[in-house]
Amino acid sequence: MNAVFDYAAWFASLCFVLAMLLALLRMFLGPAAQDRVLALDAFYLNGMLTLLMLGIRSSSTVYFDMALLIALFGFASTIAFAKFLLSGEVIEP
Amino acid sequence: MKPIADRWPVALTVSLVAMWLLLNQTLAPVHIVLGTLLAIALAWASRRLRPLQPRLARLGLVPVLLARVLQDIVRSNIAVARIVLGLVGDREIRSGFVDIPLEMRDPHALAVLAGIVTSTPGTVWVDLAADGSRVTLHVLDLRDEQDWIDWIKLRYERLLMGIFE
Amino acid sequence: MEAVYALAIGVLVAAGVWLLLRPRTFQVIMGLSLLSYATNLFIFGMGRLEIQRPPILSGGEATPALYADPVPQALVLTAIVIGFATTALFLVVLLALRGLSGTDHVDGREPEQ
Amino acid sequence: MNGMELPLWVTIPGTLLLVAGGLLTLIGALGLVRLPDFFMRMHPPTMGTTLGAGCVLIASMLVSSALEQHPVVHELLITLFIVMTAPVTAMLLMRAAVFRAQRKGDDAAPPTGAQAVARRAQDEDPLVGRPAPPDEPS
Amino acid sequence: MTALLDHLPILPIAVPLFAAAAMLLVGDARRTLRYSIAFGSLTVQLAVALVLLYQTTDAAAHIWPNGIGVYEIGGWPAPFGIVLVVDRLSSMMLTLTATVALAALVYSTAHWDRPGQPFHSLFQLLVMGLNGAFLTGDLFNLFVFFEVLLAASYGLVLRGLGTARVRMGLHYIAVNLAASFLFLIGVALIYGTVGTLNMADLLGHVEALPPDDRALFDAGAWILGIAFLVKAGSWPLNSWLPGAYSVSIAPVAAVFAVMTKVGVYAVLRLGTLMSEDAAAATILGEILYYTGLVTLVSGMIGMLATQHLKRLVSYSVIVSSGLLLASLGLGIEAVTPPVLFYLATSVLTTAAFFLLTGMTDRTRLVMPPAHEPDAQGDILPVYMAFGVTSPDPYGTEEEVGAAIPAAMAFLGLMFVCCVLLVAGLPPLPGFVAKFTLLSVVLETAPVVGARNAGWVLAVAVLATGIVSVVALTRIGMRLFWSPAQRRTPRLHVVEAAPVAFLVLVCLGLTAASGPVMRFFDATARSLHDPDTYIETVLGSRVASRTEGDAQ
Amino acid sequence: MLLTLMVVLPFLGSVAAAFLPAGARNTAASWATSVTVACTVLVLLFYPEVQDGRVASVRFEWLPQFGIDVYLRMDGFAWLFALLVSLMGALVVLYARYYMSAEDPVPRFFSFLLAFMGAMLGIVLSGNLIQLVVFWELTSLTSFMLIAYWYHLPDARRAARMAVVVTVGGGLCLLLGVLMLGAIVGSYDLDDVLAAGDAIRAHRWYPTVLVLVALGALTKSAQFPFHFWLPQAMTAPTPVSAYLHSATMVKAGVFLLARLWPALYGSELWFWLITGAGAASLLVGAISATFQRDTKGVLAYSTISHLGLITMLLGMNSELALVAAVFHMMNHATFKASLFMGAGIVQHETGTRDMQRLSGLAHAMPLTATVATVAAAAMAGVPLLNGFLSKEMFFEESIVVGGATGLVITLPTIATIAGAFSVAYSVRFIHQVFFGRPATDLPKTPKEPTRGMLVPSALLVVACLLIGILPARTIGPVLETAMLSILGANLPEYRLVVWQGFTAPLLLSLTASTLGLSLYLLLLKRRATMRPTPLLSLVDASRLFDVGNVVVVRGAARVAHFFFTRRLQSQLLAIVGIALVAGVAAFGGVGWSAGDQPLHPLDPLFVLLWVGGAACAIGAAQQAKFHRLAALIMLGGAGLVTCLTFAWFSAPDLALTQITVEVVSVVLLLLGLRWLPRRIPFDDPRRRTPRARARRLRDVALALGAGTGAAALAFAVLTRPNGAEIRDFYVDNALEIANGRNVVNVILVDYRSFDTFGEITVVAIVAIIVYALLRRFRPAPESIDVPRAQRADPSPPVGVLDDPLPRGYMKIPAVLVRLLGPMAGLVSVYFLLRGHDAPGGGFVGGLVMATAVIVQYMVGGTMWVESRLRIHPQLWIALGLLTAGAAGILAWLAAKPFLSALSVDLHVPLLGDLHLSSVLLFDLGVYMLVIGAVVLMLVALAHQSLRSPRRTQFVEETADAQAAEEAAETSTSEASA
Ligand code: NA
Ligand code: NA
Repeated sequence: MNAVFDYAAWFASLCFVLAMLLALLRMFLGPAAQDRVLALDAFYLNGMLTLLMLGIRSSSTVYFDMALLIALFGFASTIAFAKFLLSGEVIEP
Repeated sequence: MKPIADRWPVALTVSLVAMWLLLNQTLAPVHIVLGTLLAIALAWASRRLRPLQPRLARLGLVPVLLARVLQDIVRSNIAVARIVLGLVGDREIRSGFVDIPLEMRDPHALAVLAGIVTSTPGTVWVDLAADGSRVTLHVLDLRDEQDWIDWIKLRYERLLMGIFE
Repeated sequence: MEAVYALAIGVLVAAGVWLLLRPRTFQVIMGLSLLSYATNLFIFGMGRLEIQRPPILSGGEATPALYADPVPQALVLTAIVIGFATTALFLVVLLALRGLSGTDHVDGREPEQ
Repeated sequence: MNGMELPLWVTIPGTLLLVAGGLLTLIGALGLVRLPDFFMRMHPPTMGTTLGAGCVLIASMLVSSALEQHPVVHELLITLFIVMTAPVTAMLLMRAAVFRAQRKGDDAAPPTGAQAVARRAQDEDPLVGRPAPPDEPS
Repeated sequence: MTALLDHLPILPIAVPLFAAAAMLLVGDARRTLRYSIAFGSLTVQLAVALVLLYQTTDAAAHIWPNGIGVYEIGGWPAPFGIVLVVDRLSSMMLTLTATVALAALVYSTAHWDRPGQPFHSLFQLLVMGLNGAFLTGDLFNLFVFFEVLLAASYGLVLRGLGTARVRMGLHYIAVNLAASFLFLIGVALIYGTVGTLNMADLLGHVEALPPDDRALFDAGAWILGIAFLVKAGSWPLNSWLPGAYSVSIAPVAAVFAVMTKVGVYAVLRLGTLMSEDAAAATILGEILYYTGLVTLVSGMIGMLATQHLKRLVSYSVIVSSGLLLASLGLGIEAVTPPVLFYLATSVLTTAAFFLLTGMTDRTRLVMPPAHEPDAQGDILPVYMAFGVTSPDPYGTEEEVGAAIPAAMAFLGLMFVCCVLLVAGLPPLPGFVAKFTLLSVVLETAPVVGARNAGWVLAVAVLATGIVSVVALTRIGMRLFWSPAQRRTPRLHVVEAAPVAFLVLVCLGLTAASGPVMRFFDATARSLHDPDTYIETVLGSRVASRTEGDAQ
Repeated sequence: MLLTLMVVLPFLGSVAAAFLPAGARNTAASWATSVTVACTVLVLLFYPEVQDGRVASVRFEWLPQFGIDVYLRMDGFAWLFALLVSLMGALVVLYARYYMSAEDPVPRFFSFLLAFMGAMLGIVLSGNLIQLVVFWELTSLTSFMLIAYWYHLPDARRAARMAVVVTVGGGLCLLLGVLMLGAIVGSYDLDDVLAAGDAIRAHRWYPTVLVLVALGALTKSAQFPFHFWLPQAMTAPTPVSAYLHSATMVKAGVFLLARLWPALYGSELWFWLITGAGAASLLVGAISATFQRDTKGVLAYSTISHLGLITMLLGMNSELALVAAVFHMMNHATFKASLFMGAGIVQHETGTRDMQRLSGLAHAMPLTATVATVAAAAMAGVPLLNGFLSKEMFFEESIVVGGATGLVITLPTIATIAGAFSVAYSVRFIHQVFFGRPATDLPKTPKEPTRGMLVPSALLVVACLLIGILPARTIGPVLETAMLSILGANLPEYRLVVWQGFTAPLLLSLTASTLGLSLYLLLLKRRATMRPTPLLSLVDASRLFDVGNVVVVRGAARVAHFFFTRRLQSQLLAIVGIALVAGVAAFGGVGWSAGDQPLHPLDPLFVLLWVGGAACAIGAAQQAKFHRLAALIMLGGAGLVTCLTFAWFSAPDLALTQITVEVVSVVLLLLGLRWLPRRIPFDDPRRRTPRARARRLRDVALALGAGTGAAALAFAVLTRPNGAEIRDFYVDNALEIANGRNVVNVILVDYRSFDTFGEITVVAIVAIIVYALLRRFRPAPESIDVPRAQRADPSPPVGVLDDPLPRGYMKIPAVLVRLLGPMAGLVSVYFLLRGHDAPGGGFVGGLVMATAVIVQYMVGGTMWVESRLRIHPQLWIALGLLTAGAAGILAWLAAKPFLSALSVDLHVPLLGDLHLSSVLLFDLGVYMLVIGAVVLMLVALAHQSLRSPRRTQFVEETADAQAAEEAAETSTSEASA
């Protein structure tokens, strides 16, 4: 059964990596800046999931912290970009 | 004398202690003490950034809310997946903005609502009117505006107004 | 894996060097950022690649060969931090140059040609 | 992996959750690429954020609990943070998109509600339309 | 007391660090306090450096038998922990640094350290970086201290702002960032091949490498060497130097005179510790020699070409670097003492000269700003939250010290002294340095004469003298003797005294050439005897390793 | 000891004179007189000690390793010259006291004059060649200061510079020559060198040494072709001309040749080189002197000529010629100094030196005329005057040596022609100045000078007479003492008598006199004496010098552009290119090869990951020019992939740090982008030129080369086994000794905590700089306004101070992010505390905390946040540094080295065991510092939007900036010439 689980884990990882690539495609295609930012956000999220999968696949808990950090602050760069697009600066007076 | 929740963010402090224990995956006394100290310190340090405290009236409704949200998330995930994969037959997908009038004013309740709307694939929170009287959503598969207004008002607004205020 | 890793470094270095040689300050700072990724990967690679062997001791007794080489990791940490700091500094200086010289050319003036 | 045999109560639901989570996320990413306009593209990645991530987190909890021999639930924190931060991202991106779309003329903006938002914005604005922020790549 | 003596080697790093941190806590207004801290810190450093210098001499053989002191930071022995190594070379560099820094610090109080800019903190941290670079016995730690001193120097170059400074500052930063990448890659390769970072530990491992691994190590060493050459101002990696040094304010440029020597120091230090292979040494020597020679020539050409005194002094820094590198490249061991003497002199000289330029710059007539500063540009950011009340970081102009009479005469005298120093003319020690160098080169010329390298170098050294005279008389005459467009500046004792002090130190060097040269002889012997260094630093480890090999 | 005093006294006098007030003319003169007289007396006292070839000496150890002591050595020859220098000094000082005008800063004059005298005595008394060169260069320098004494005159400045460049250059050649002599002989001591003449002549370096020494001597003695500086130097005050440029300094060259004569003479090269240069100078000087308008010009060229005569004699490889040379050195010094003084008197009293205007001065100043006439007669070689004697010896030697070297005709002819011209210019000098109709249009009415000016000149003339009439009684013994000290046993027989009978030399002398007189009369008749020198004026060496100077400077400026680029791109290109070459060169011997370590099996996921990563890197490179935001986004992508790679290969700490740094960097760059006005993509025609394309192609090639190189290096290492011993040590001891499970963290805070210490210092430094820079930051005018997007918004999203929440669209984000704040804080502490055992640590913790603060700014705006949250980032930085430092010093208490870990295990009831360690304190310092630094940088940038007018600036500041501006520009035009 472990083997099946391993395959499933590998498959999920593949899905996330492919999802990253798709996000990247959107990042390259644009066309608008917000598309790219959205793509980066998706890229980060999928990166986080890939990290979690590394943790699951290696039966290690050390990857949890990285995922936690991405979950906590992955949005910071996204909203910085969004604010830049929206009001021309990241931090208003 | 105001209730203590107005003077000290009790809920936040408790959640922080819980978070600390969760982070460290322990119930050791050292960590309970340390977590409490940290929680108090952080709540104190951030008190001026959070002048408004949520008033949690009926926490018993929270499980109901969670169940509804979970249900909606699963359902809309499937719906959006179908749309993305083109499994919707010949129907043309019409997306658009919906204005939803609101009675709820508590910012924390609104924040929770925003979380729910965002977490549900197919809907995105766009804007809240300056006076808080209505919220604009963007809906991926907009068939009938009234459905969405009902969805918010009946399924969540009332429940949230019960939990907060 | 090693080849992919080395190629990754190569691509980052190539892109970084290309940007480093560009005339616009923003290009240079991007180049420096890419080069710092590349350098960090390079230093890290000097400990060789180990999969699923983070240098975090589990049991009481430690067998060094079972863990990834921690030294390059420590060096990279220092390098990341210093790289971040210098990027910040370079950013502010390039902003100051833009403000003072009116151009974002690295030489503070547009090349005459 | 790691030579340790996971119990069935982990592997069976774990397998299902991982496959489901992976597929959902992948479909979400596909939507990001396939859907025709930005506003529509905002929606599918949420699949990965919510159910996709949820599945993986539950699977992770199962595996960790099995490994550590006691219930491990700290993955809940990740869920908490995602739920708290996703609305912020979405709101700001949407807002940015609406105004940028509006400034370009309404050709890219979606049919119905967008006008309402745009109208309201114009009512509030002394100036018609939003001028460009300093750096504005397309 | 004895306990503190044990910790002496760390003080040149710890003292400026604490001073800098303490000064960050002191507000802008409390200038005297900040100055006292800075002054106290440098005085202590000078004292410590002198004590360390003494401890490395044969007179103090009971303290460190080989003249080499090792301080194991964190209590971890080499090669595992980072060790500080005090030997004659490093203690000499420490002394030079402290001397120059003290002079520059006193000088800076005249009006260069106005509040609002963290001048004193950065200054202390720059000195800390220099001291650390001279003391550390670990390759990566050397990188860290390079970064410390460079980071501080970035801030100090930019001090005063203005378009020119920012432009040159940007170039300076960009070039050094690129060099830092090379440094990292070099160190990484070295670790990747020999598996150690301790300088003393390198040689043993290098010799054990198979040839193709050795090539990898060499690649690392070469790339590392390029990073050093950038710092040393070697052509063609030195285009940043004249710009960056000449836009820096005088006291900063003076300390930068030491900074350039860090690159030379690193070459000197690591040259003998990386390889005992004669063939490799020859190649290294030839590269150093030719690089140095071209650098020397480029510096001379720069000196001839420029009309600006500070720029000229910057080119003379390049000349001295070139001379040092070329001499080291000759591969004659006997040349090391004169080279060290030259190094010391040229540091003091250049520092004095840079300080002098700060005063001569003021002999020009200053035009008031031609136009009103534009309204937009003069809107400054406010930092209420940081406890800063005034938006203007420059306080009111406040004269420090008393003005000295006969300002022009003093400037003229000091200028002449500096010219003599730079040109290597008697009676100042530039001459001693040059003739001892040439003396050694010529004595060994029959031996190494096959390449004519010694001759070429001798001619080049003499050429620097005449070029300096040609270039400096031109500028000096315009500066002091052109009747129009000059004003007599108000000089303050705190500005004049440091220059005079450095010149006097130089005179002292001439007078004490004999003992000084004896010290450098010992330094050179110790440098060319890496085995003693290695044994002292690694201590019992060497013994245990050889035992292990035997098994 | 007295010998030392002899040299030191003038220098002490010089320093003392320098401190006299500018107006203290008499004091300075008296002081200088006493010093010079004292020196003279000292010299005289030494005569008994140098007789009969004895040598007085004193030696101080100086640089024994290089065989150099301070060694003063006085023999007869040195004594003679010392007497010349000090006595002449005394006379000139006396003269100068009256000559110098009251407006001149006289103390400075005497100060330099005394310093010169000291240096000259130093040359004369040096027993060590290096020491001789030291004093040699000192005379050049003091001469420079004296020539430029009236530095307001452009000619004086130019002349001074010319003189110093020529003589210092010569001095450097001499230094090299002397060094080679030292290398040949094995000693720089004069005694050893003089004794090693045969060895020197036999050495293969001999020709080089000879040329170098000759260059030194000939430049100093203004010999052809380096003679041009001397006439220019006549802009100096006349006492200087009399003293330096006739009596002493120019004699240093010939002194040196005589001094080293035993060591160097005797070869054909010596003859041709020295005699040749001397003969050329003799003729050129004599001819030119005849055609000068300037009185001092005549004297200057005649000096060149007479020094040429001496040089010729020195080159003749004959002992008698050497005697004649030394004799003539003395004679020339006496009459020429007297003549200079006379010329100075004339200038002083009439206000001009122009011989066309001067005439008939004998009426107004008969005494002066008499003295000058006698001196000129000595110069012309009239019998009963000293000049006659040495000239006769010269004629004789020219015949003898001419016969010996096959120049039977040539040498005597040269001597005769020169003699003729010498007579001509001497006669002309006296005739045109003192005789004829008294001039009427002179600037001043001529009268006899004060006695003080005339006496020195007259005394010298008396000496001329005494020597001329009674040579054997006066100069005889002294000369013999001197010659004995040079030649020793080789001293030839010679007689100093006025009448030697009708000899060939006398014949030549008569011929020369006749020719000279006829020549002068001819020239006078044709009014040709005021014309430029025939032929010789066509080649104006001083003009050539000027032209050469300009050419050198201009050329240097042009070449400097090749050596030093002003473009950053070229510099970076050089660095990258050289690094690439170095990297490749290292494999020159053995070639590159991969190792044989087994590879990890390829994971397709990793490949896919890096397909994305590479795309991001390339995309960022491509977009960075015009689409900065896109480039930044792609950079973020590449960063995340890098972070995942760290995670993939077992480096969780790196991944954690990378991800937090990534977030902060993006925010930072975006904050900066606000102030970088947008670049509008346009089709720049410059980009399409072939040159631009070639440049891009080159950069692409270099980039690919660098990339390939880096990849190859990395691959080569990755495929080799890791034999690092220190890794084993680190892992082995982590748990037991260092009490940590996370070895990376143990390295960072314990094993190699010193690196971390330096690293946080760098962060602190950068933060301080960024803050300081931003306080004075002037943004680009285009971006100074509030972004238009905000201006258009009537309800600002943030920034209403009294509102608990923003009113606009930031309301709900603010609620969420502010709730997130304390949670993030908790996470940051979590990472801080667990670092030692699991991924994390102070740095990551600090970054998390800083990010938590920054996101508050993002949703709340600067004003709102700061009205409620006082952060003092500098305080955090300082405390962080101090805490980390304190953690280091703590170890001293336990008598352990800096940064040693100290730990305490506490048992607290209820809580259990607590492990407290200084390592945690250190990490706490890191934590605080990182918070402070990152917040400081980001918030300082954010504050740029919040601006207020500043106060006016200061002139000093402008001056300073102006200085920097000038320093940055190299003007290529040459101002001098
Ligand atoms: Na949603
Ligand atoms: Na020098």
